[in-house]
Amino acid sequence: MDVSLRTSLGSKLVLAAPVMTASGTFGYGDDAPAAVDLGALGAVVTKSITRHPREGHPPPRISETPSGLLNAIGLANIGVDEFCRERLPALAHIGSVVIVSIAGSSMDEYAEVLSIIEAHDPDIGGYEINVSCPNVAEGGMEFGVDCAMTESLTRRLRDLTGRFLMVKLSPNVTDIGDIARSAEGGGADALSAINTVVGMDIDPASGRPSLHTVLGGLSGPAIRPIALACVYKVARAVQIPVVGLGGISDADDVIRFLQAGAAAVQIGTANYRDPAIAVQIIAALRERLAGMGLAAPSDLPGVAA
Amino acid sequence: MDVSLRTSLGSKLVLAAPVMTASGTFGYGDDAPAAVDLGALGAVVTKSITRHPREGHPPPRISETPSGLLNAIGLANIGVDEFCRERLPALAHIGSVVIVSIAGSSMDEYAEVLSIIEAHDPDIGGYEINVSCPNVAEGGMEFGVDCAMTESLTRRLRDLTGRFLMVKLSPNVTDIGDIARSAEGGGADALSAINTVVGMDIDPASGRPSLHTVLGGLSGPAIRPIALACVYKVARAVQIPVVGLGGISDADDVIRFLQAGAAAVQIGTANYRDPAIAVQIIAALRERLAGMGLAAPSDLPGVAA
Amino acid sequence: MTAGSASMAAVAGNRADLSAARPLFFREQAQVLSNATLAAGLHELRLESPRIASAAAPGQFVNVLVAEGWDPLLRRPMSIAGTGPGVITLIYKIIGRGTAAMSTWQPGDRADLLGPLGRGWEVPADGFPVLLGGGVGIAPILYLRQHLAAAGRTHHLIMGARTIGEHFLGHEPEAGITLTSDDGSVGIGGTILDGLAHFRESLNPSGGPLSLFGCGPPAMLAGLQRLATREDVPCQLALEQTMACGFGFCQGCSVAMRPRPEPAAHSYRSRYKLACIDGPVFRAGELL
Amino acid sequence: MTAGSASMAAVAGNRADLSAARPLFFREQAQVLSNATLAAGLHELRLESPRIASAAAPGQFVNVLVAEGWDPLLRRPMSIAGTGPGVITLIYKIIGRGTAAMSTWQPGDRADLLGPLGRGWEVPADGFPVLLGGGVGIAPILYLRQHLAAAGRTHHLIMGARTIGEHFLGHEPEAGITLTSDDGSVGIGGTILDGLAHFRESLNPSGGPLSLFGCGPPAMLAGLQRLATREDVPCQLALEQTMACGFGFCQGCSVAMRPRPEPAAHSYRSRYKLACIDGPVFRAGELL
Ligand SMILES: Cc1cc2nc3c(=O)[nH]c(=O)nc-3n(C[C@H](O)[C@H](O)[C@H](O)COP(=O)(O)OP(=O)(O)OC[C@H]3O[C@@H](n4cnc5c(N)ncnc54)[C@H](O)[C@@H]3O)c2cc1C
Ligand SMILES: Cc1cc2nc3c(=O)[nH]c(=O)nc-3n(C[C@H](O)[C@H](O)[C@H](O)COP(=O)(O)OP(=O)(O)OC[C@H]3O[C@@H](n4cnc5c(N)ncnc54)[C@H](O)[C@@H]3O)c2cc1C
Ligand SMILES: Cc1cc2nc3c(=O)[nH]c(=O)nc-3n(C[C@H](O)[C@H](O)[C@H](O)COP(=O)(O)O)c2cc1C
Ligand SMILES: Cc1cc2nc3c(=O)[nH]c(=O)nc-3n(C[C@H](O)[C@H](O)[C@H](O)COP(=O)(O)O)c2cc1C
Ligand code: FES
Ligand code: FES
Repeated sequence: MDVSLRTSLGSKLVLAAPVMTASGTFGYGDDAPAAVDLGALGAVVTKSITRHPREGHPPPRISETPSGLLNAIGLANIGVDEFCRERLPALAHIGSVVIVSIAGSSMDEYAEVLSIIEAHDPDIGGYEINVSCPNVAEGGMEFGVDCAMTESLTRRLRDLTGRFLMVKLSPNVTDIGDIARSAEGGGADALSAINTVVGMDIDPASGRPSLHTVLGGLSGPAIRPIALACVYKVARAVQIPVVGLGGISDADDVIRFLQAGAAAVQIGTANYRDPAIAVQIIAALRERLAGMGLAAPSDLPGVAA
Repeated sequence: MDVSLRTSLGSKLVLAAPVMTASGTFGYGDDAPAAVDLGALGAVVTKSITRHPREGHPPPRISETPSGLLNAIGLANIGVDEFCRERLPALAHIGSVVIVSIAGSSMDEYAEVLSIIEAHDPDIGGYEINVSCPNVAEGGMEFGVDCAMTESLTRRLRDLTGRFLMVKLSPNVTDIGDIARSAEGGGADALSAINTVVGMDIDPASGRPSLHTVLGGLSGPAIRPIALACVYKVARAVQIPVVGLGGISDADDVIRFLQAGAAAVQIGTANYRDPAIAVQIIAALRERLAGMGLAAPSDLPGVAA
Repeated sequence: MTAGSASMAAVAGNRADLSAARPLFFREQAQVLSNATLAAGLHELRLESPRIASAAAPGQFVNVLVAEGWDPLLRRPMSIAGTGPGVITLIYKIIGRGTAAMSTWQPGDRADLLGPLGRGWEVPADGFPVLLGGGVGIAPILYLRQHLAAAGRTHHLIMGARTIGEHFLGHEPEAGITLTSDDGSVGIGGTILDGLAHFRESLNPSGGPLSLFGCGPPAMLAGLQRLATREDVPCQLALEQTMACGFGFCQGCSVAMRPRPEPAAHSYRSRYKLACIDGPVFRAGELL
Repeated sequence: MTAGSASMAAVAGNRADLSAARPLFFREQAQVLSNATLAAGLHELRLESPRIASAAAPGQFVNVLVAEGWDPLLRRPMSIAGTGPGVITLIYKIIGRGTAAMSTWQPGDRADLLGPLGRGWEVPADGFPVLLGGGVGIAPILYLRQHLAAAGRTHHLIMGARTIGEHFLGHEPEAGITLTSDDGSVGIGGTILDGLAHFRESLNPSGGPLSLFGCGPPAMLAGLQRLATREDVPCQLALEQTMACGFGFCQGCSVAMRPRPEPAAHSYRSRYKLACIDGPVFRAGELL
């Protein structure tokens, strides 16, 4: 059985495979290890880019939990100017679609970052909007936990670009379906879910929090069931494609997310075990689908079936 | 160093140790295995009791995930009449404080269950209110995700009993501190956090959800960082004592929750590995505190210190 | 890590219902005596586990800890396949991470067990016992056979597998052992149900009353259940329902029951019973 | 489970900065050759790992997979303690579940490694090398010593431990080995810093220029850093920062730097550097 992994996310973006690497877990794209066959990847999502370079939070920034990883990196990144100057030119040639992740602490910052990139008329697949950032103007409340803010941020950015625009949802909300509908209403082409789950750990010997910031974001296999539930809910709430992520570590996990309603997935924390894992997962996915006698991921029956 | 584990949760309840067994993971209290030294436990929280017996959900009801357990038991329980008739008399003699967990699908149901138990003037430590139940009247929205519903349900039950009244919070909300303040405002004596996290899994081979109900509740070590963050936030939001739970599996975990601001903890999923685990954890906690040169759990420094 | 326990901690079991006696079970750090391949895909694990061995009855199971860490989280239920003085035997198939971990255990290693758990076979005084074990479902069947043999009760064993390599006994119908194989490579070609039909025709042509005991894959159990209902033959089936605890605490191992006319004492356990304390052995007639 | 990879997959490393060459690292399924106790609390693991062995330099490390399942989730970084033809040696201390799992590995088992990772020691042409290793921090120090010995460069090794049983070399100051012990049971009584003071007084009384290389517990590193700053002695320190990836992807292993006057090329990596690609070896003077 010949399996085709080609996947479109709406009309603006076609991927070689429904598997990307997740923001913050795979560098900028051009700095990926040479032996990772980037051409096999559906897309690389860059580290989130802000207006100015960010040092990130003081150490400790990471801590291991049962089947999970807590982090509070604090969006350490080179800033949009250096990104455009030193990275963007190379990104056209890495052989994979690049999706640029954008972050900010005010609507203006998001808009400015996107506009600066757009001004370079870059050869990229589009944008992912990281709305899990505290909105300084609104007293630090995250954009992504409020429907109105999500919708107006999305609309503002929508007006600035015709490219593929994906909003990445936070799971730390009462009703992720509501937020998803707001992003769809604001004009998003797709949604990705989920960003990390708020968590915390303490070193029982010292009594100190294991992260400098006390609270951090939980990722890895521990959150896979939470992510899967979010993707299932989001896929039922909206008409646009959903990209699933959260703890995906092998081809079986990819199949789980596709069946829950995702059109594609991203691999995050699993990259830390092996930077080539996403490429391996894509090969394994192809084999699994062939073994099931399916010609394409879209032939997988959904859970509702 | 002589360690005293005696713990008061406000003025109405004193526990022999700051460790209880969690609702739904340890039967009714009188049916605990004989070799579990119930007298060593701080308290036993019963399975949640509803007005009428409930069969629970069809199988499959449970499914294992990385370091976690998904369940959708559906509040299978004997109902309040049988509970009062056949269990309550025995519960006075089990040697441990018993906290009765109450659930319902309407405010009236909660109130009725509590009133029926109160009418027996039972020898119990008090009540835990499981607000993670869909409110049928309000279209299935959970009581515990809405501030106003949480407050009025708490107040309604507060008016029906002078006993210790603890509200068990759901983590599936945008701001657990808000809900905590509502329960405090409604007159709760204490809060417990957390109930299970909404999750889902799929068997990739068959494409079928691994629970009959599709969505279920995630528990176990996987959610410990999420629970710890919730306890930390709740303890900062209210003045009343907080009881922490979620993935606690050993004495180190107990110490983590106490340092995050909990006055006591509950053990849930870990009971499934060994029904005597809570008793063992209490012994280990005593040893750990002695080793740290502390006379009581309250001498543990909080994370803010 | 689970808090360490003494090597044997007596733990009295949850009662199946109010009138029943409270069964005792133990947490025992059993020593691995041997762990060997029994047949293609089947492993036999012998454990020194004196408390569990002396308390166990055919049809009961142990719940086996397979990980030191928290992944996998749950114990793995395994039927007891037989006992000797201070010893229990398990027969298992590698199907996932837990059983793969079990297969690495060496003699001298310790296995953390809870048991004996569950309600086993009831052996009625009448009816000729026919024991039917499919694949790894053979474990509780072999233990029942050991019990019947010790009691001097004649019986017949029918074992099914896909092919000869998965069998570890010989096809000796006259000595009370019928084998079946899907590919016809040994014994009766076909399923266990074909084996049973053959037994009734050739070895029990008089049609004397039988008492059936079955364990195996879902399709086999469903076939047995249909046959037993249709022909009104007493039949007990041992189920393998996913379990979180194994001793009645989690309510996770529910098994749907055939609706009964009379109101049940515990109405919340009339529609669904718990495989771990009401079973794993059920009468074919009560199952939905 | 991580998707299986061929036994050796070449993976080109992340560049430390735009101007630097991109280092190569490998994922290699290394075969355990031996795994033995070296001294009280110290284990030595020898691995056949030809790709990593031939690419490694002193001060670099490997990232070791310690679990098949997902708990623990992360690899464990371990300094390379020495290489032979096709072979690398690690020296480790059991401090938690990951290192406990490592201690169960038997000859013939496979260990899944990523490496060589990190930026190792720089050996300046001038200054007499004094190598200081405290506890398990000895590993990268021994590898550096192997390198210096092979280059025929004289040097002095100072090893610290709590007590004699934790040492595996002899106290032979004249042969270039000074031991220290907290309890005075062997060598110089006191800390590594006492050992260094003793070396400077008795073996280097002329006060010729030194070049210090240190690895060990935080208190030792802090002491060395103070001394190096105070007396302006060239000093490199190998840090053990918690890591999620080991190759520059997670930004988790940040190390706070002393503020510098000149604007850095990558301003986001001037205040914090990454232990895994900018280190684990840093100059004492650049650390905060
Ligand atoms: C009372 C009882 C007695 C049992 N006796 C035996 C026995 O004697 N010998 C034996 O080999 N096995 C027996 N089993 C089944 C055994 O418990 C499972 O094979 C084991 O739990 C699988 O663990 P794992 O980690 O290897 O696989 P997992 O990684 O947990 O599972 C791998 C795959 O198999 C599926 N699976 C897991 N458990 C079961 C199950 N019980 N039934 C069907 N599919 C399942 C999973 O959904 C998954 O798709 C018994 C089960 C019960 C409830
Ligand atoms: C570049 C580098 C090189 C290293 N080289 C060696 C080496 O050669 N030999 C060796 O034995 N160890 C070395 N380490 C440390 C080693 O990685 C840790 O000991 C190991 O990860 C512990 O894993 P574990 O699962 O046994 O313990 P865990 O269960 O992860 O931890 C147990 C306890 O130790 C603490 N801990 C974990 N890692 C560290 C750490 N890096 N520093 C301080 N405390 C920690 C944890 O917070 C926890 O409290 C090195 C670390 C780095 C970053
Ligand atoms: C160390 C780390 C850094 C991350 N940085 C970002 C980021 O900059 N922008 C973003 O949108 N998500 C970031 N994430 C979140 C991941 O992209 C992903 O949403 C999350 O980790 C869940 O997926 P996983 O379990 O596969 O890792 C980061 C995650 C980790 C672990
Ligand atoms: C099988 C199962 C059944 C549960 N039933 C109840 C219940 O009836 N009422 C309730 O308030 N919580 C119930 N819970 C939630 C637990 O009490 C606890 O809040 C949750 O599992 C998190 O703690 P843990 O990780 O220690 O298990 C149940 C949990 C499990 C796993
Ligand atoms: S397995 Fe927990 S009740 Fe049966
Ligand atoms: S450990 Fe991931 S960047 Fe250093």
